[in-house]
Amino acid sequence: MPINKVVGSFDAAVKDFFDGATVLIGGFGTPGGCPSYLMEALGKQGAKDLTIVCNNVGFGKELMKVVAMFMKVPDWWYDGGELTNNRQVKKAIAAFPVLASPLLVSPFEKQLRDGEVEIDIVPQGTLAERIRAAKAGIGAFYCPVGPGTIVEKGKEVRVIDGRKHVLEYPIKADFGLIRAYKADRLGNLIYRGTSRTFNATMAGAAKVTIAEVDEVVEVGELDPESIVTPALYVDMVAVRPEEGRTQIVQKISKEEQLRK
Amino acid sequence: MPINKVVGSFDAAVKDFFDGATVLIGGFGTPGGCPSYLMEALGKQGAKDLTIVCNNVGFGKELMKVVAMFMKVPDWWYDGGELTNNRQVKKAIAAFPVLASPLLVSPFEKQLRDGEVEIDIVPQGTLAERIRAAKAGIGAFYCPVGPGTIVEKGKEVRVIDGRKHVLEYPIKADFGLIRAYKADRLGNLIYRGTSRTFNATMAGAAKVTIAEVDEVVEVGELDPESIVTPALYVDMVAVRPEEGRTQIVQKISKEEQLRK
Amino acid sequence: MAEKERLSRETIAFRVAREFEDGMVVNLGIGIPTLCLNYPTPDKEILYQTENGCLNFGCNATPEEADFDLVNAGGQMVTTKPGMSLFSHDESFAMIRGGHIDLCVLGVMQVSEKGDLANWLLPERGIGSIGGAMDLASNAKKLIVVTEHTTKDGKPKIVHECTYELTAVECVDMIVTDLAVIDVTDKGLVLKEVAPGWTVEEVQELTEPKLIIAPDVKEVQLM
Amino acid sequence: MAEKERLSRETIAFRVAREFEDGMVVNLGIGIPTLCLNYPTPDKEILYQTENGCLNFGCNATPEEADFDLVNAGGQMVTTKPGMSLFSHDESFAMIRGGHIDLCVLGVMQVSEKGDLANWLLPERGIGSIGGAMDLASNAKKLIVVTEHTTKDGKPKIVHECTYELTAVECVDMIVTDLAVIDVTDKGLVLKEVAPGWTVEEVQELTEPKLIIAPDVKEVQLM
Repeated sequence: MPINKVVGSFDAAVKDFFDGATVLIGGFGTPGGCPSYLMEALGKQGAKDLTIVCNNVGFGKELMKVVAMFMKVPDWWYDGGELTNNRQVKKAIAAFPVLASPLLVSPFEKQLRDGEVEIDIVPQGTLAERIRAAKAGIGAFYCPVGPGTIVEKGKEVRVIDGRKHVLEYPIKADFGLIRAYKADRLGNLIYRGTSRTFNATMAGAAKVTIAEVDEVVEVGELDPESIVTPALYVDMVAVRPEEGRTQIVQKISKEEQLRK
Repeated sequence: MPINKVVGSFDAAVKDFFDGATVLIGGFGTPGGCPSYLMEALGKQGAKDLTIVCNNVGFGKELMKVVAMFMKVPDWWYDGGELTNNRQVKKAIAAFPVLASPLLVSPFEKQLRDGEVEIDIVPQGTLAERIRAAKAGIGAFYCPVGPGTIVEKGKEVRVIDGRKHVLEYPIKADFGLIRAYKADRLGNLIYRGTSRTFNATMAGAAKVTIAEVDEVVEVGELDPESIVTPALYVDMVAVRPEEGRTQIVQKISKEEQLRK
Repeated sequence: MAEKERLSRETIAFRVAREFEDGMVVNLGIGIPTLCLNYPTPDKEILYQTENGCLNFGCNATPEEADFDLVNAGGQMVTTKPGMSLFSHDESFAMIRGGHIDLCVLGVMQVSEKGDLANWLLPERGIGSIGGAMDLASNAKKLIVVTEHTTKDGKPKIVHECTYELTAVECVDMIVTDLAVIDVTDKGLVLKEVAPGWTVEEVQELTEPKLIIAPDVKEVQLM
Repeated sequence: MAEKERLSRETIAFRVAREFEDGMVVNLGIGIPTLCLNYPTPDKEILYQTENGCLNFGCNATPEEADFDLVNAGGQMVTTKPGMSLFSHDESFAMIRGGHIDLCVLGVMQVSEKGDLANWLLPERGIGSIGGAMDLASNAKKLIVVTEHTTKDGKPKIVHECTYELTAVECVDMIVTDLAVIDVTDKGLVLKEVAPGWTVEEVQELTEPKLIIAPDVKEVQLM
């Protein structure tokens, strides 16, 4: 049978999420690169006590109204903050859980103050490398980032070549939710611009990787030299509805500008 | 001043090689992917007591006549075996130093028998990861490959998640000689097919990375989404003469076939 | 005793390919394993990975198609295939070490009753090539090894303990030889199939460890 | 004492950009550092890296150019530039951790006389974002930090020992404030330049550690 990793809906893609799962969430805190439709579906699906692994913990729909003062906020944007609003999150492993502006206190930060969620703050590069280590079968690695700081607390420190290194372990996850641009039915992926970010890093790092894309193209249409994520890293592909696709989004953006 | 990493000749590219240097050599034992012109230039340049880091140690021109029984051998192919023939090699760190066929006993294997060179045999993936570790600033890593074998000898072994891992260190090199397909003056690189292999892994892993390419294109001609090696990993670019370029090579190949 | 016919290299490859399941990612070692490429039934879509940096390549190239820049792990030139992707060596072994290969088929010099594998050091030359075998053997989800059942001078290659340098310990799941198909289990080696014309006893005689005979042991299944 | 004029954010960025050498790979942190993008002289070709996965991007995008899929580390939309390349987060931090960034400019909350840097924890909120600052501070070949010379209530931000949570130890090479340019050396902090209208003594007064006064100390060099 021809391999076909394309699933019919975002709801179908997240139907097997379970309470207590560890979930990698791609993106970099902005609408581009965020697996928005998967986030929304996971919100509806309702799995609880999640550990989310991400660069930014997310704003959620309510705070996005304030975020709109600082940056463009499209309607379809739906991030991990809403999972926190829904009380689905138990813990975050993140590099950038807090924004400096006092106007932008996220649902996660509020719940953190109330002791309702836990945070494990990780330097961004160490976060990326720990996710890669899970994908690449590395047992642990000595990292030169963090000695003399809060990061080394409780960790083994070793001097290598005269420099202190902290022993870091892979982050093993049950699910990875990522945003890509195009896919084929085999699961090959390409991204668009800086939306590659943590998405490409996370592809293949969890037991199950689910990609949210604009379009599924015919096998052979993606240039073999340009495929960023080879098919074997991807388990499911779900396609955005038209209003969330890049071309439409850019077109609406432009029209808004022209109206102003 | 506009950045320009393109040097005028292969001789110019290797002029600063010094005795005792550690040199990464890209490729996978076949003509495609081998930085042949750089190998030839390094042979002429004459630096001695080299430690070469490579998948295959190379055949050398003499043995290539025998290799021609097994595979296509183009005139311009010049590999690390010739450095051994020249007595420039002190040690190899390699995954595939020996071919099973008794007809294909390399110059390196002969010198090894005579105690004139040393070998450090490394599993292929560990070799790639140790080179990446040097590029990526990883102090050391626990690798699940090798426990219970010759590979663990003299190394720290640690059980992580119930599995034995061997502690492996980065391979730090002075020079990296790689074969790419096209470059721009900034040093961005693309490769062609499976010739990406160790070449892309080694790009940026040594103090100085020198790329041998078919062509230098205008800045902006390489698709940002398809650049495999970003400019900052490359220090020098040297361009093959016409007879070694892919299009010519393929054309000659085809003509040879038609003559048969 | 007169030499009875054994399975050919092609037949071994054919038998191994029956283990390939639809949708699997498969890596084939040099030699007999590479021949497996020709035999899965057409209703199965298999993604072949080669450790030098390609997923979903085609078949071996004809001289006309041959391209220096598209080779398999044995250095043979292969063809492209729609849906192919290319990657560097570090990425390729991230895949392998990270457990993303469903099935690997490797040639072998010795295999022990515990599933230890020895396939790299050439004893007569005192050296050999590890290549990607250790990474693959240690980390593929399933490992099938193929071999002649005995050495050239008739000694078992399936042994209590490997005497050759090991590639990886307790890694083999299944052994396919020119005489038999054997599963490696916690309880020991289970003889599942024997070559046509050979008896269970004859296979046992050429195998060092005591084989557990599967209740439904049968002739090598080629259909 | 009446408040004397200090250097503006733009002037600080302008001064920092004078340190950018032709051909350098430069990473700019959020805030004042990002402003540096506008000021290197046109005879220099600089490759800007942003840790979210881009090398050699252009300037900040106009609303017309804006594309959700091209942002800098601060989430601001930027433009493409010929010779740009894109990569994943693991690759981006391989670059950073591996020492491939020639120069990094970061904002700072405190910096110590040994060059320790604190810039992430927001004390009033008991939490903060490490982001990429630790990776960059620990591994860039040269690190310049920019800051107001004093806190809002006039306390020195250049201190004997940081009291805030550290980002990295002994990592800062140069400090550019709204009052001074200071080199961090093995011997201590060397005051090289002071803002127009300010004296060496006035700067020292607002700085906790004893400054070594460079023999050729001068007004902040903007040309």
